[in-house]
Amino acid sequence: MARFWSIYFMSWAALAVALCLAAPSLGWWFPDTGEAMSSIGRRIDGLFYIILWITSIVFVGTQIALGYVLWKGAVKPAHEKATYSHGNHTLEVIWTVIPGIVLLFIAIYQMDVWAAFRMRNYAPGEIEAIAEVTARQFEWRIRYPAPGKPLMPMPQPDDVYTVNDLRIPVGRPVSISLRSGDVQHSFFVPVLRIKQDALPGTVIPVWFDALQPGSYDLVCAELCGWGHYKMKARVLATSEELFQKWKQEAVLLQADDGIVSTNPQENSAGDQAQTSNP
Amino acid sequence: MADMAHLHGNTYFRVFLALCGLTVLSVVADLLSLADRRIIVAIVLAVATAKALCVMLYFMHLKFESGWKYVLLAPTIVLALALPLSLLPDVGMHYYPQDTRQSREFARLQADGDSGHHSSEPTNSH
Amino acid sequence: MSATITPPAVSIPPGDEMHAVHHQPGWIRRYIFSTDHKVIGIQFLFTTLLMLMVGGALALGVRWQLAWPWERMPILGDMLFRTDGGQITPEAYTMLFTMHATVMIFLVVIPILAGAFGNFLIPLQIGAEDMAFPTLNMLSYWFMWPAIGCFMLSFAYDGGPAAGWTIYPVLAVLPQAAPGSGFAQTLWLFGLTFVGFSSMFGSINYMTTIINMRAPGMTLFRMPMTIWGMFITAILQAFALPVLTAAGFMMLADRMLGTTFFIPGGLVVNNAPATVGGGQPLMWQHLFWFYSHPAVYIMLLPAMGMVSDMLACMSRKPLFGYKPMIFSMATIAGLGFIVWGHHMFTSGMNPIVGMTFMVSTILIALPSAIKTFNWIGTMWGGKLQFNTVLLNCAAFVSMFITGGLSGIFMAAVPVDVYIHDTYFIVAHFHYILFGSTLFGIFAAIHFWFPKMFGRMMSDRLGQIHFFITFAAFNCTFFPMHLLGIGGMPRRYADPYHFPYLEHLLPLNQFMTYAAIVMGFAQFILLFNFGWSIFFGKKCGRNPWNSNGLEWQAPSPPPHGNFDVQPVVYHGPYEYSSPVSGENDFLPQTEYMPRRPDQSQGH
Amino acid sequence: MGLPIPNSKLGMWLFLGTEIMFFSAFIGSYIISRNGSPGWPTDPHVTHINVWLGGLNTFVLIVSSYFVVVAHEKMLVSNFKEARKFIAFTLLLGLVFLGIKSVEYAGKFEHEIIPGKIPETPTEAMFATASRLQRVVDRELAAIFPGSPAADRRTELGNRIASAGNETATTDPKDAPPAGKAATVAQLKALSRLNEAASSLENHVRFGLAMSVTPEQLIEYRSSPTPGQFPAITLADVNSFVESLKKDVDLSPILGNFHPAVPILYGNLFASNYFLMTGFHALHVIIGLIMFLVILAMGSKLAFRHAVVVENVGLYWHFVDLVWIFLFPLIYII
Repeated sequence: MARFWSIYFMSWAALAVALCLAAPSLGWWFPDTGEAMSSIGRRIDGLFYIILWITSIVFVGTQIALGYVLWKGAVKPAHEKATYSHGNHTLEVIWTVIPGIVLLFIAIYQMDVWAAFRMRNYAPGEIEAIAEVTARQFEWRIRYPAPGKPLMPMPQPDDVYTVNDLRIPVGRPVSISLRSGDVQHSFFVPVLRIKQDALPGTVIPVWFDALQPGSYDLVCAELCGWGHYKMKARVLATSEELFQKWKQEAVLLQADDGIVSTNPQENSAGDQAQTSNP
Repeated sequence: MADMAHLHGNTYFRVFLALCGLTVLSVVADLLSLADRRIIVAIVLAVATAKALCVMLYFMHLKFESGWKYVLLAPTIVLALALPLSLLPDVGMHYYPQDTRQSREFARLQADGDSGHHSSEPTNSH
Repeated sequence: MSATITPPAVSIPPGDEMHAVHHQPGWIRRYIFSTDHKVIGIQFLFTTLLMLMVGGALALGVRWQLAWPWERMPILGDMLFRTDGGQITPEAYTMLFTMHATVMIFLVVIPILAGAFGNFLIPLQIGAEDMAFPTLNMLSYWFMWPAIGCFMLSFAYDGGPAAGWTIYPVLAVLPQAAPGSGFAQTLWLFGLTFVGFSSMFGSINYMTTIINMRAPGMTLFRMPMTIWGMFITAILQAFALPVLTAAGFMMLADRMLGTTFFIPGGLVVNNAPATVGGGQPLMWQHLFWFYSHPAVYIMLLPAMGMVSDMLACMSRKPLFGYKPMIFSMATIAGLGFIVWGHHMFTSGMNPIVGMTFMVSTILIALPSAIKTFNWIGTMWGGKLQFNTVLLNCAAFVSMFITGGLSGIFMAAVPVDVYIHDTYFIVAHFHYILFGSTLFGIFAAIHFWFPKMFGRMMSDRLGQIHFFITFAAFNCTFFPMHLLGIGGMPRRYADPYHFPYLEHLLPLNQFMTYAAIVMGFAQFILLFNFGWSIFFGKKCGRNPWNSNGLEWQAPSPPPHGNFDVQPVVYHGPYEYSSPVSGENDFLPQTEYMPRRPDQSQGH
Repeated sequence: MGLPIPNSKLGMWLFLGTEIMFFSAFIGSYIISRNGSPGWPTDPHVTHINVWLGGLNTFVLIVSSYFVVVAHEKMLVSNFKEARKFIAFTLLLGLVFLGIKSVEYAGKFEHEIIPGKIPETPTEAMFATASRLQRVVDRELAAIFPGSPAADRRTELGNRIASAGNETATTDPKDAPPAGKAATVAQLKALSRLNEAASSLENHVRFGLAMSVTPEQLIEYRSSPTPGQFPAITLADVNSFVESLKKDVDLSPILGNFHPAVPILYGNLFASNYFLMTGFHALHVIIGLIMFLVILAMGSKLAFRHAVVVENVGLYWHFVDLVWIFLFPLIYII
């Protein structure tokens, strides 16, 4: 029975590793293609894989060690006494220093990504915000400045509004002003690897970029009430021209007083921006 | 308890007088209305610390206790100081701009500041 | 110290004689409002096992919704949500995971470790008659019941508290923010306050007892790791818990007295008038995590200590690196106070502060790694007794490795930005809190059961229980890592209406099946526990041939614990010592001749 | 094995350690909230913080702390009668402290320095003054017509004034309203004037128009509001309006204690912190007083073995004093 148990312990670790190896091909990995669609996301992914490698090696090593000592204990002859040892000073030093170095490496290595994400590159204020995203129960309200104008802290008469539909130009860093109208929410775009809580009473600038045009899911990642799960929105990344064009038309559409426009292009262009980028 | 045997009523009374004097000092510091409030803050906090030390050392007999007092109090005091200090960068100073009724009102007051609307500024006129 | 003590000329008399100075109180004073630490410990154990069932049932509710969203839940759903046709509504779902966490953390894990095992073991293992303040000890148990009452009563109001166990403002402060933020949330906060009082009484008691009531010869570095774990836990609790209690009072005042500590001005929640405000919600998060991160170690360190004791005993080998184990535990506790910010990397905190918290968080992995290596070192070359206790302890080590390694991902801030509030986090803390702590608790129940009731638990049933639980646990929680990597957020009543999460449904269903199996496997434990109290094999004082002082007392120990005042001559880990002759153990009360080549452990 | 101090004293010290953390959470969050709120109110005329009362309370606690150590000293020399005397003094001083504290609280309540109710902007202050004035009217009406429903009291007032001119109408005891506060006709008329003034103020504040705007203009504005059509109301307008009411001879007895609302930026957070910290401190004072009562209740049974009890209670009391030593400068001076 003892041998069975040591094999039992080793097999769980083997299964865990096997599952992790198989997971990407089964689709149980990062969403969509598995690749981040923003430049900062790619760096985060790179960091993730480095940590994954390090932890996998440690995991396999320690689980094998555990399995080994269990196996040795299971096959130990009945008459033998256990080794009498209170510890080993050298070993203690070794297994303090080596993990220490590895951990220090991880700590220092990832500082740069964090600094790039939140402190150095495009620090708040450095790039102009393209929109103000206000999270509320249970939707995202987005306010864009009128074409050619900067985003003002307070709403302007000619601002453009959308709900649950954030449009950004592709290929350049953009920034949004994230706010909350009621409780705490979190702006989470899994494919872009962006997450930032919307803190009531605070305006938080968040910068990111989309490397390819596309429609990316925007979800809420901080419990905000019973409808937390249904704060479904999208980030629509389009080319710069289409983005500007859409904004122009949105202004017209918003100013429209209900009388049908005589210009057919005016109404269809908004959809065009949407459909041209699946 | 034998440690406290050499403590006399006299010592206690002297400590008591010192505490009273320090209290008067902090009130006086407030009434002086110095130009720089930071000096007042520094004075009164120093006075408070001195008073606290007096109470702890003599009234609470810490002066006569053995080493355990350090083991107990050092971490406590470090934690008690570290708690507000570590909250300071986030809550005490804002990395991200505030946008509330109060912050807008404050901005308005600041903008009106030149025309003399100091409704909630310290006046030191008491 | 040991040089001055000569071996005593006393022998332990056989039988279960009462300690002369302790007269037996009446039935109610003995079993209900008892001041005897052992009875209080067992009271805590029964209560927490009951609460474990409640918390488990709530967890199954959560799992059901994730596997078969919006479908009628048999049994549990019919009981709890009869008005909704047994279907879990989104409000009910938020209540389910909030209360699951609340019950498991505040009513199961913390009280079972500190309350049940702490109470039972501390005086026995240090050779004291009882706790320093027996009445306070009784109060600490009886303060649990108002807490349980408040938590359970909160179910009755608007479907229970629904702001998560972290009760972040503004959601938890303003009643209009969610159906569950009404009176249920106030009751929840009262429950938290009562739990706080209970824990605070307990921790002061434990610290005083451990500092002042050790048996002669029981120096600090002869204490078993269990005591060290309990001691450090008590310190953590004493210094971190008041902050949460204070913050809890602030939130209660915000809810009931109109104060505005955590409410910013000008919020329009659910079309109610704009808030008056002036406060900052981020402050709650800081104050909350200032306690609740050390609380993670409060939920782990005692289990670490107990597992160290049990592993040494079941390997018949001294604990590998006794002092490094203590120092690493102390380091974990010390660092535990300065890592709370890693729960808030995405919360809008100052990124520079985030960097500091990141470094301290990564550093805390180091003492954890040292402990893991020492446990493996303890088993290495040991004469392993493959019983339920050892299996659960080995599972503790294995799960702790897994949970610890997944923690590295969270410590790295940029990676945490992605996996924060996803199922990766859920996987991580279940590996620590369930995988580590609960397996440690299972082991401890089997190990100290003979001392509590004078009978053995069935090892065969214990092994069956372990076999199923271990497999089902990993099937339930390991795939959660993959859900998290897939970007599935926590606390979603229905993730599948997001196209990018649709394909995770089968995986969730598999996990739910495993969770159901795991839930039902616990009945084996409960049956084994209940049956063995009355029909288990009777055992003597020291069924495991263990060294600790508790095994020198009769089983179960009488009021006053020891028949003679024990005197301690060496550390608790002298297994297979060459000086012990035929036996492979040497109780702490037995004199150990010093050998010139011996350097540590005495 | 252990420390050379009794369990109870060690336990007390550990408990005080937890208490330090408890109060440092309060004090810490006060400091950082204050630091994070630019424009925190410090003017004592606005916050009604009285440094003299605070200083007096500090003195009271210091004296009581001194008495406790003297009591403990007397215990050690087995002079239990003296010890009891000094504990009784301490108890008394604790009560004095609470008394002074309640005077301070009463002052705060009078000026409505109550968390969640303090206006923070001039506009909010104008609304607050208007509604305070309405509440004064309600209070007076309730005193005169206690039996009538609140909604009917204003009509009743009109009836009473009308009937006062015609004495015969009130002779029928069946028609007489339930007896309330006796009021002369002049008082009733003054109250009626106040009622009208309050409604007028409320209307002007609601539409944001200066008090000089006539009721007719108000109606005109209401039907077609144009920005800048009439002068806007300011806080100074409201305050001088209230002052003019207070100068009215008939109204001054009613409005003697009336204070127009003053906007206090971050006043709610200030009041929250003030009441929470001093409130929890007062709670600790009360618990300490109960402990002293328990010791005093032992009466002549007080013996040398209780010296450690007195010492522990003393330690607790010194801690309460310590907290106040920090609260005093933080709240009253800085």
